[in-house]
Amino acid sequence: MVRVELCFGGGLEALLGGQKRTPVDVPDECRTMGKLILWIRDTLISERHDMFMKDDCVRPGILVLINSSDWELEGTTQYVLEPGDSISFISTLHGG
Amino acid sequence: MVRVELCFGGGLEALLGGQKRTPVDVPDECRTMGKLILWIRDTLISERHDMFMKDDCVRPGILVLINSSDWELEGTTQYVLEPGDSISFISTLHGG
Amino acid sequence: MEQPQQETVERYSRQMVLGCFGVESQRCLSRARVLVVGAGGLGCPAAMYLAGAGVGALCLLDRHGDCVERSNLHRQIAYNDAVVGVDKAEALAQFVRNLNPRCDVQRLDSKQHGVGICAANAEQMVQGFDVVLDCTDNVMSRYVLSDACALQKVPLVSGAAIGTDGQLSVYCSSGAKDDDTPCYRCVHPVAPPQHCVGSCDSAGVLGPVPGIIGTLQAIEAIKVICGASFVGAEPLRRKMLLFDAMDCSFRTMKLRARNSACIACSSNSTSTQNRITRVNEYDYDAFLMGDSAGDSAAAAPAI
Amino acid sequence: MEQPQQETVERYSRQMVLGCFGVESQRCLSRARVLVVGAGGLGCPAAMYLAGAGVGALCLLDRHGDCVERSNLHRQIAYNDAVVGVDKAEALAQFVRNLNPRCDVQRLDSKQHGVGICAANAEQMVQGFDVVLDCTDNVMSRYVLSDACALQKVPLVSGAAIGTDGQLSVYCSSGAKDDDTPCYRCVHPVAPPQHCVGSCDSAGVLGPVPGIIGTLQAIEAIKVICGASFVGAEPLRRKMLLFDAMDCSFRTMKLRARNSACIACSSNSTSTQNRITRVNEYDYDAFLMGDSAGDSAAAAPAI
Ligand SMILES: [Zn+2]
Ligand SMILES: [Zn+2]
Repeated sequence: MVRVELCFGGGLEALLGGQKRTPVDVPDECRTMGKLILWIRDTLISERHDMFMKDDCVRPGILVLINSSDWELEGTTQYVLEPGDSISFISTLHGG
Repeated sequence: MVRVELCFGGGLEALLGGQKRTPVDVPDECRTMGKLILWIRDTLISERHDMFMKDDCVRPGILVLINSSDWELEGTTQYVLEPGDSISFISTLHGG
Repeated sequence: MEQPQQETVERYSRQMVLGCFGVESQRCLSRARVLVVGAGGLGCPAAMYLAGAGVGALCLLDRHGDCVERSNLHRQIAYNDAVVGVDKAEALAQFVRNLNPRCDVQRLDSKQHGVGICAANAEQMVQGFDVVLDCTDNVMSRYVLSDACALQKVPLVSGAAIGTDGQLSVYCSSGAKDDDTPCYRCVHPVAPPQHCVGSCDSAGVLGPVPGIIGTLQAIEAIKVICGASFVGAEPLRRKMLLFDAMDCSFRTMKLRARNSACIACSSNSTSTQNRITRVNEYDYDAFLMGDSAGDSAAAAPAI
Repeated sequence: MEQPQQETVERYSRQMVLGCFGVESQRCLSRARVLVVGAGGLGCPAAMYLAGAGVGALCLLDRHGDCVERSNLHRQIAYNDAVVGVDKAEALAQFVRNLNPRCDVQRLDSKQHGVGICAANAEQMVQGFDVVLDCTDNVMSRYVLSDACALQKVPLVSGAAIGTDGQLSVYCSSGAKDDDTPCYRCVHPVAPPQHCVGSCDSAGVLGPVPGIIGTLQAIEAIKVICGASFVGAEPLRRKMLLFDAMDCSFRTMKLRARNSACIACSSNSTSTQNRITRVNEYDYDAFLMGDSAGDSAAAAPAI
C-alpha cells in the first residue's frame, strides 16, 4: 500500500460528491499512474465514468498533476507513485 | 552548518539588492531564529539596518514566517532551524 | 411589462444556478449591509463587484474632501477624467448606483462633519454592518477600524497593496465561542516605524495589483455574509494571502490565533467595559508616533 | 493651461515612480497594440485595467451581435442597465475610451461581416498585435485563437473561469530561439468531449471570480509587453495558475514544453508553410465534434 493524496478540481470534484482532497491507500499492484486511474474509476467513482475516462485513460480536457507538475514531465502513465505524493485531476475551464 | 532558504518580500527585498530568495548556509551557533536574525543583519544586510531590526529583534511591521506559518506558532526566537526550512520576512503593506 | 422580481431573478441568475451558492446565498446577500472604507484602488473593484453580486446595502466612506485626482485613474477604474476633482466616495457611490439600482448605496458621513473614520467615531460607524472592508491606505485607519470591528464583533476583510505586492486577510471574530480569529492588533501588536511605511502615492503601484486584492476582498466578504448557505466556502480566517505580481505567485500563511490579552478583542467577558474604555481612551497618536514624535502626519484624521 | 504631456505624466505617475517599472516600461505600454477577444466577465476588467495602465492601442472583439444581457451585469462590471441590449464590444469600447482618452480604442470588425474570430480569419486578426488576450467562453475560439497566435508568434494570455474556479496561463512562443512556451494545442492536443464542457451561462459563476482572472490577464499582458524593461517581472510561461475561490487558494503548476510535433507551433522551420496549410485546412468542426457528431453548436462561428 502507498498513501497518496488525490485532488479533484475545476468541477471534477462533483464525481466524488464534492470532495476536493482525499487521502487514499493505493494497493501496491496499482502503483503506476496508468493503474491508479483505473483503480480510481473502479473504487472511488460511482457514476458518470465518462466524465473521468475515455478509452482506458483520463479523458481529454483533464489536466493531470503529479506534485504540481504536468504529468507529461513525469512519464504520464508510467510514473510510479511515492508515499506522500499529491496527484491532481483538474478539469480545464472554458468559460469567461 | 544548516542550509535554509531565506525569502524577503513586501519591499524588504530592497535590503538585499532586490533578491527575493536566497539559499544560505547558517553556522551551527546561529541555528535559533533569534540568532539567525542577528546573523542576517551582520552578514547579508549592508545598509539601512533599521528597516530590518529594532532593539535586537525584527522591527514591528515585519511578518516572520517559518515554512508558511506565523513564527508565533513556532516559538518565535526560540525556534531551531531544520535543514530545508524556508524562513520569510515580509513587510506589512498599508497602501490601497 | 417585466416584473421587478423577474428582473432581479434574471440579474442574479448566473449566481443562483451555481449549486454551492443557490437562492439561499443570494437571499443572504440581498439582506446584507456592507461598509467599504476607502474609495481608492482597493475600494473601487470591491464596491463594484459587491454591488454587482447583489448586496442589499452598500455604504462607502472615504476621507472627507478626498477627491479624484488624475494620478488615481490608472488603478481606480470606477473614475475617469470627467470626475477628476469630485469627492471620491460620492463618485464611487454614483458609479455603483448605476451598476445596480437594486443596491441601496449610501455615502456614509461621519458624525463629526469634515472628518473620516477616527478613534472617536469608529465604533459607531461600524455598528450594525455584517462585514466591513478595510480598503484604506494608512496605518492609523487600519488600527482604528480593526479596534472598532473587534469591539462590535463585525468581521473585517482587510486588503493592502503597494508596488507589485498585495496582502489579504479576514480579521475579527464574529463572536462565536470557538472563533479564534485574531484582530489586526493581535497580529500587529506594535505599529511599524513611520519611516518604514510606504504609500501608493510615494512608492508607486502597478494599476491592476490593487484590482486583484480589492476583487478578492469582495469574494471574502460574500463568503463571510453567506456563511453556511455558501456550501463549502471558507473565509480567509487565521490565514493571510500574499500576492507577488512579478511572478504571479500567491502564498497562504497560517496566522496566530486571537491573543487573549489583546486590548481590542480579548474574549474575557468580565472586561468588556474595560476593553471599550481602554480602546476609546487609546492614544493612537502616541502609539503611531513611537519613534518619530513631531511628525504631524499621524495627528491628521484617518480615513 | 495644462499641457497634454504633463497630463500624461500625471496620469501614469504612480507607475513610473515604481523603481522596477519606470519610464521605460510606461513607454513600452504606450507603444503596444493589444487585442482582447471576448468582452464578458474576463474581458471587462482586463480591458479596463489595460486602458488604465496606458496601452497605446486596445482592440476589442466579441461575437458580432452579442449584446449585453441583464444576467451579465453581476460580473461584467463595465456595463449597467442602460446598455442592456447594446453590442458588447461596442459598449466596452465606449467605457474604456472614457476611462482613458489617450488610449486608441477600436472595436475590431472581422473581415467577414457578421462573424467573430474563426478559423478563416483568425490569423489575419491577430497579426501585428504585441499580445492577445483570450477572454472567450468556448472551446473552439480557444483553439482557433491559439493556432493563429502560434503561427504569427504572438504571445497569448489565456484566462478562463466558471463556478468558483479560475485558470490562467501565457501560451505561444514569441519566436525567440530558446523560448519553449507551449501553445494551447501543445497542452490540450485533443478537445474535451462536448458533454464535459460547461459555460458560465449554464453552470453559473460567482461574479468576482472572472474579475480575478481578467485582472491577472491584464498584469500578465503588461509583463509580456514590457519585457526586460519591467525589471524582475516574469510572465506565466510554462506555468498555469489554478484559482479556487472557495478557500481563496492559488496553485501554480509546471506545464510541459512546446511539442516539437505540434501542428500549430512546431519550431521546425522547414515546415512553416506546411504548418500554415495544415492549420488553415484544419477541420475544427470535426475536431470538436469528436464523439458527438450531429451537434450543430460547434459549426457556429466562434469568438
Ligand atoms: Zn485582538
Ligand atoms: Zn503547439
